[in-house]
Amino acid sequence: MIPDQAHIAHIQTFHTVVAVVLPLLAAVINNFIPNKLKITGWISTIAILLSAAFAISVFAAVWNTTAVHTQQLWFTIGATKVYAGVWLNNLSVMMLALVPVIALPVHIYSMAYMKEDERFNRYFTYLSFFCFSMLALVVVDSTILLYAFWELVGFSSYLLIGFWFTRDKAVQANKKAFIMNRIGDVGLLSAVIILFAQYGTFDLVRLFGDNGLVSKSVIENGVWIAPAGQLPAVWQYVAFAGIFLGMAAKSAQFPLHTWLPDAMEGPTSVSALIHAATMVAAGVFLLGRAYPLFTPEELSVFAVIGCFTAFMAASIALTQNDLKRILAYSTISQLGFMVLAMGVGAYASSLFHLATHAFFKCLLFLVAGIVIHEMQHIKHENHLDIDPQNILYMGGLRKKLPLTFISAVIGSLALIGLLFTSGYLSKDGILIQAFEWAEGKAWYFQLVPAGALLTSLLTAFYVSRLIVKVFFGKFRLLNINPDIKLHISDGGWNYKMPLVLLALCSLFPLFSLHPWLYEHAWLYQGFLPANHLERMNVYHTLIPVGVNIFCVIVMYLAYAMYVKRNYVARQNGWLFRLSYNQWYIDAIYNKLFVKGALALSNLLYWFDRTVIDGIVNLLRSITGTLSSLAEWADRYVVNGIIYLITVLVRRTGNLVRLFQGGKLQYYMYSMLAVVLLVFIFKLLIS
Amino acid sequence: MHDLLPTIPEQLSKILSDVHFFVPELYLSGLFVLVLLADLFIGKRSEKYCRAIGIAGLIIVFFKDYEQYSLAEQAGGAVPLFSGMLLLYNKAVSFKVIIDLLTVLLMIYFPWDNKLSTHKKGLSDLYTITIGSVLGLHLMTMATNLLSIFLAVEMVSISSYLMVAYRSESGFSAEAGLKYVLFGAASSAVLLYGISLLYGFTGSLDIWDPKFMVNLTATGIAGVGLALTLVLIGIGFKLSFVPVHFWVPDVYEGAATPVTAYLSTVPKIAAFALLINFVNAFVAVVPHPDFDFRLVLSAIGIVTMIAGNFAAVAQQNVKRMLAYSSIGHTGFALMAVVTYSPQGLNSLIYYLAVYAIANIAALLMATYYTNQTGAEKVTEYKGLGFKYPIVSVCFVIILISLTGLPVSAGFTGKLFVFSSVYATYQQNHDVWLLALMITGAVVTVVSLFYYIKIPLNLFLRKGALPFEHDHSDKKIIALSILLTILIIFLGLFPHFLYKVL
Amino acid sequence: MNLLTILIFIPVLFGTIILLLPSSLRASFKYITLLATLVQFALSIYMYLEFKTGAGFAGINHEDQFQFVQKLPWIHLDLGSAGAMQIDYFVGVDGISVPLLVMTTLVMVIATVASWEISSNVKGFFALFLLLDMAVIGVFCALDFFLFYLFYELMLLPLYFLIGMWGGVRREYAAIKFFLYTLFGSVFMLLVMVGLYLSVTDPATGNHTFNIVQMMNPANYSADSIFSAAAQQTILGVPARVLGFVVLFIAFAIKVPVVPLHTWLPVAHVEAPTPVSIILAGVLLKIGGYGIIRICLGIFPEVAATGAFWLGLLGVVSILYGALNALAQRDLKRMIAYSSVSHMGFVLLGIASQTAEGISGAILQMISHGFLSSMLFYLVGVVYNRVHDRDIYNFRGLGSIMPKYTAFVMIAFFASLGLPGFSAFVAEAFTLAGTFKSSTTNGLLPYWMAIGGSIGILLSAAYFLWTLQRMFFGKTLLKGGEVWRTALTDINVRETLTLVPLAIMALALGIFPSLVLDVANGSVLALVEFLKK
Amino acid sequence: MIGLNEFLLLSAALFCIGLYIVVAKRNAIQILIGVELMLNAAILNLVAFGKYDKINNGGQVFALFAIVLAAAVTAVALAIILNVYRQYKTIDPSKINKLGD
Repeated sequence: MIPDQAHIAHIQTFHTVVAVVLPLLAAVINNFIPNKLKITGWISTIAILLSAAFAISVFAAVWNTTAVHTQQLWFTIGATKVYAGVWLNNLSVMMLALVPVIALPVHIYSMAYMKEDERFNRYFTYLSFFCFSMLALVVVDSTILLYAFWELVGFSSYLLIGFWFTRDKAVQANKKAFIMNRIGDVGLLSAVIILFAQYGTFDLVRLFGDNGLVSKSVIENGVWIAPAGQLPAVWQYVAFAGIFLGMAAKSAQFPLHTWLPDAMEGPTSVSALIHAATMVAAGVFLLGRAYPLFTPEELSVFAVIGCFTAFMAASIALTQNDLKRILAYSTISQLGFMVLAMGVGAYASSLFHLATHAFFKCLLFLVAGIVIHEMQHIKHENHLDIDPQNILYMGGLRKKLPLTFISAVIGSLALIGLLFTSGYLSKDGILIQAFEWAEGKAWYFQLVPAGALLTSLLTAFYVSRLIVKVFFGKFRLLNINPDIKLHISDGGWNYKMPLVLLALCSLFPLFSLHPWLYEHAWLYQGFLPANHLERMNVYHTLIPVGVNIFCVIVMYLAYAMYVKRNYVARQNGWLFRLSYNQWYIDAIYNKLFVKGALALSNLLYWFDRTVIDGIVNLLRSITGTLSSLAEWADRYVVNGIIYLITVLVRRTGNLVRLFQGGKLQYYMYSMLAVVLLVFIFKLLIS
Repeated sequence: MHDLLPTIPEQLSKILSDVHFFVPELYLSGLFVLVLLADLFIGKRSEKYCRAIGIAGLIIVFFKDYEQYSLAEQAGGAVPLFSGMLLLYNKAVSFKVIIDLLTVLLMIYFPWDNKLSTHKKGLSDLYTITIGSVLGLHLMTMATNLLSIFLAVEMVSISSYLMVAYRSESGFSAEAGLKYVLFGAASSAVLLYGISLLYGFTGSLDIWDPKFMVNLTATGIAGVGLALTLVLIGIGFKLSFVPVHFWVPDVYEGAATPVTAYLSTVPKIAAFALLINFVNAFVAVVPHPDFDFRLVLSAIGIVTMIAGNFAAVAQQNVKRMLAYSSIGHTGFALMAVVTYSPQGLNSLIYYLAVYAIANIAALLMATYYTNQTGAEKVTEYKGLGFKYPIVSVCFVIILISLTGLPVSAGFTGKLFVFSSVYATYQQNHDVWLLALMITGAVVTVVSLFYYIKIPLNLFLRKGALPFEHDHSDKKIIALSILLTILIIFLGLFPHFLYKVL
Repeated sequence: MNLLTILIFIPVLFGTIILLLPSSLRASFKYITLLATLVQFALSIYMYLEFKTGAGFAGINHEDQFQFVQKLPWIHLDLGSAGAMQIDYFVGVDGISVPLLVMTTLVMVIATVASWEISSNVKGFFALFLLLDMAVIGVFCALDFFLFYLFYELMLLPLYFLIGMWGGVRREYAAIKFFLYTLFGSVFMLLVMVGLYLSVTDPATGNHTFNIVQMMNPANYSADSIFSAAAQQTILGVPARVLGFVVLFIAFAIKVPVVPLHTWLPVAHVEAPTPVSIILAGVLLKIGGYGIIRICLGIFPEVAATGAFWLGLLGVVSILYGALNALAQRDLKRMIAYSSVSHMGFVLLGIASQTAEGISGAILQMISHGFLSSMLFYLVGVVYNRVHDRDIYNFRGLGSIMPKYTAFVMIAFFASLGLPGFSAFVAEAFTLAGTFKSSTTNGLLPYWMAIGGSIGILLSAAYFLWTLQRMFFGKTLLKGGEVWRTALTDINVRETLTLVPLAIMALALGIFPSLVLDVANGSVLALVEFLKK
Repeated sequence: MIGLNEFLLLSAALFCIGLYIVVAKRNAIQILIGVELMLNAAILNLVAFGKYDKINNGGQVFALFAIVLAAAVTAVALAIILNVYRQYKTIDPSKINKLGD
């Protein structure tokens, strides 16, 4: 059987590599296609289609069977051999399949969405390049490669956020995104280096695989002991912190989340794929990969931060008016759920939620894209000066965009987590396990499940607000200008097909034939550890039922508030302002870090010009060269003492010349004086 | 008197037998008379002939030097001549060879300077004086008796005064001459007084006389210190170290450029030979307990390096700048003197030789620019590099050598000097040697400050005034190229010169 | 004829041809220079391919393991009581110098192409250029300290004139500053060199030798010599070997440049013409790094070990200080100059770690920076040639009018900020890995230095992205208005052809770092092994 | 009896007077005279000490040489001073300072 297995591994590896490389190939080809020829969309789409096919075949072959690990020597540095290869286990093949499956509808959608853009080809080049990086990220088997592709997805995200590079906001946003991600990258890199120093390898399998080196190391008496070698325990925490930062940056967790809402400046299709479904999930994926590293305390950090992020983002989403921003905050919130799930030990649920979230959030973004596209259409047709993304201008679109509306509803329900949707399955699992985790722990740990529960309700509210404002009521622009013509529709097949596809995937049957028991979901089961606990307590019934009921109530509340106008929210309370201003986090960062760094750099530049260079100029002044240089020193060496020294030194330099006045007898005097002085001095000391 | 009579024949025969060790000097004396006579008899067109005779004669003297060298070798390396008046040893001959060759070079160069060649009385006398001066220099290299020291120094001094003041129609030249002669006369008076004191303390004029050192050691520190200081002032006047350097900038600037080239090189080399002869007597047998020559000369060396180089930085006149730089070089060369080692002596000779070549070349090119454009200040060199590329490139290379950067003879010279000082330092860990080396390194950087001003103006700045195109001076160009190649060659293969020293 | 010798002296040959040709043929000079550099490049590639790797060919402190060796007696002098002085013409390469050689020759080709626009005094320019070329190659090949020093100093003069004659407005100042700075370092190096050779004897001949390889063997030091490790002599109360190390280190640190000896660099870069900037950043800075590895570490290993902390500290300070300064610049070229300071800090940090990863990383970083900084300076030159302005604030939205140019700028910027896939990433990552590892393997550097260095990676993203955003993105807005807009044409074929090889090299080294590492590994391991003793 | 000490004192006094004249007088000829005094001081010394050096008579011989040389120097110096006077119409050294920093 062993050769057989090797054979299978060989084939699966090959298929994986093909699936990964195809988008890269498409990107390379697209790069050389002239702008007039708009065939790049098809090239990329076909590539991702084939890639999806290969990925699914690999998924089918590897899911729930033995993991495949193949590697090849990449380079040798010193005595360390660095390998490159693929590691296919349930986690990676799930991601491997998920990415192209989500990317495919986005590609199709993009062909229509970006049709007008003059840099159409460039767009698909970038998009394919992203797909390549993302696919590679999930399958590679070494920390160094993981880090490499980790940064490359960030880079392609940078390119796509700033795709419309003439827009200042877009460019600001992509710079911010990249730099915030760089913070995470530095963290991750530190972790990679620490792990390398501790274990001497970059191999993920050897580190985190079953019986890997990480699981064999312990922290004792402040020392982090590995099978071969040891470090002070603090470096384990630093490694954790590094991974945390990496995760927080990529998955937009507090405190590094502020880039994601800004990233909405990119094309909406990009937001759907990268900033909702795939790339941002990479942080959670990373936690999944590095799971054995974390100690229970560190896991609770994840739980707390995840919970906090989820709550904070949901509370911000309540008051935002930008369609995409609301969705962005909702993404942050949902990612918070996943991180929370990782923290509470609901490893399987977390990844399950990752998968379901990918579908319905992508769907919602595509919907948003259509809405925005149509709003833009209205704006151009009627020469209005409005923000096409502002939901306050929308309303009553359900009649004009029926398919979009239905998809939106399905997506929203999944996001809220109502029965019969995929979101229900994954999210309830997280809530339940959060309660189970908190049981018996200190009171403040109880805040985690409570916060999660509260967040679910907030989610129900802001999602309802969104749907209601966009699709119900009257089209509000008509209030301002009744002459506006509405020539809008759901769009062609490029729009419709992805919506339908993704909407179907947001319902329960894809994941579980049992509509309300998440434990029955096959994806969930694929990630369960062998020794998991069966459902055992009251939470398993109480929570789903309770949450569903409350959510429906909240939804009605929102409906009542925004359509029937029964209640009017106060818009000037501090809570409102806190939420509306996104908890002021961006402002604080700007004051603290951006301004701080700039001030520091200006200070150092000043230091460089004056002090360090000043010393050098001092040395030059000793020899009193060109007067212009002296002037220079005069101007720049502000320090009075230093200036004094300069003058003094220049004087000494000229001392010799002082005696050289051209008068002969003066020379003789000088000579005599010097000789006598020296002579007397000599006599005195001897 | 009667006591002396019996020894007279013996002494006379001794003197006569020493004469064959003295051939180059005899030839020089003959040459002096010959050139003088040629000037007298040929009349107006004597200039060329005097020059030709002088050069040819010096070349013959050069060969005689070689014979003298082998004679000295046969006689065991060192021969006292004329009952200890002179000491002929192989290094002294090396000094002489260098002096003779450099003088040949300078004799070639003399009439190329427009200012000097337009002197109404012609240059014949100058050649005569030069030959006379060389004779004095020869004696200086060998002098070991206080009398011969004084005689040699005076011989050179008097001819130098004449050379400086040679261009009697020029105010500068006269002024320089006046300063030189008065300063020089005073210095030699001081020297003589010092000598008289030494004579009084020891009762002997021969510094190698055993009783000289014995009696000197018995004398008190104050007396010895005073006497030696006075003597050092006299020698230092020729070497131009601090504090007896004051005459140097004015005299070098005021004298005709070839004369400056002569003064800044050849007498200096001989003066170093003299200093070594003098100092050797004090350190070779037993170092004098009270008077530490190493300390004194090291301190002088350091101060001289600093004073010369730092003062040069502010100079605008090229000749004056080179004058200060020559003071700096004196300080550097003193470093090799204080090693008291044969290796140090070799390094010193090498260093002085390449310094002299480079300095003569530099002044030669300064002459070129003055001839062509009248430029004497650095600022007047603006943009000349593009007009006279060949000479300018040579100038840069020569300056590189003077700074002591590779690839040039100046660098190898510096390397040898440092090596010898280091070798001595390694043995005795004398902190003064270390201080000398560090100062030497620092002033190298400082010297770049002023040397670089010349290439800076030649190449980096664009000239303001358009100069009328003068017919190029092919001879100077050729000689410059030759010297430049020599400098580079010695930078790459120093052993060709070092080995024969 | 020995290949290395040919490689070193080819430029002189061609330079002589240029000097002898009349000025009327000045149009051909650049082609002659290009030919020279291309021949050199081909030769270096050949040597790279022929280079044997493995433990038996590691070089470092084994004279017989060097390759392409030529050793001719040159200056042999009897110094009397002090012994005899032996200077050989001794050239050879090992795994540390070969990659640098290939990089240098390629950068030289690029620099030649970049000098296409030089129009004044062409003869002088190319003659000096080729002289510089020779000196630079010579430095990397020389194994005799005297020869090394000769080449090392020989670089100064051509550079002085290249900057001073063809430079920008403040060229005089820049040239003098550069010259004095470097000279300051090297005169003291001369003192140490003299001390070293007087301390070392060649066991075969008994002469005092300048042979660098023999200086690495403590057994070759005479017992009572200044620099003998056993004798433990002091100079002015400081251990002599420490002093020697410090002096040599300062000399090379000026070249690298290490903060606070870096202030010549921004000025020199800003004022130098584009090809000279390329050579300065691409090659000259590496001579500093190379010198530290070959000479400081090789000759004073035990001092390097005790002083590693300070070296590492200087490295980290350079990284951060350079990056922060880059962030404050308005002048594009100045910004890049400071970024060089930052990037070269990694080299010092890696070397200080004395681990295989760190030193390999440092070598890779040198090579990577060689290509990338050449590219960056070339790119600055493109804009400057067109409008004679480099102020970042005077441009906006160049991406719209110069798309190809912007693409190359992005490649160069992202490669420089350490984007994976490009060479700088592997280099910096392994430098940091080596730094971190050092604490456990040899205990030289504290852990936090690696973290400190990695912050530099973050800062580099900040200044490069800021520049990109400020200058290339957004709506086109130029200080010079329409005049500039017409002047700012996208890059032409020649410029593209220059940039493409650099970009390809940066990419190739990022994907296949083994191109360098395979050659260097043996030597690096030998060096680390040597340092451990 | 006039002893050695008296000679020495006299010569020292002569030397100092000469030195004073050299540095203080504003006339080149006077300076020259000062130099002569200094030289004579030294010569006096030599002759005085020569008393104790009967065998070689070095001091006496030296004195003769020194006198001749002093004369030579004076001759040269006077010629130069004459020439300076032609150029500058003065022989005050402090007024002849075209050369100098």
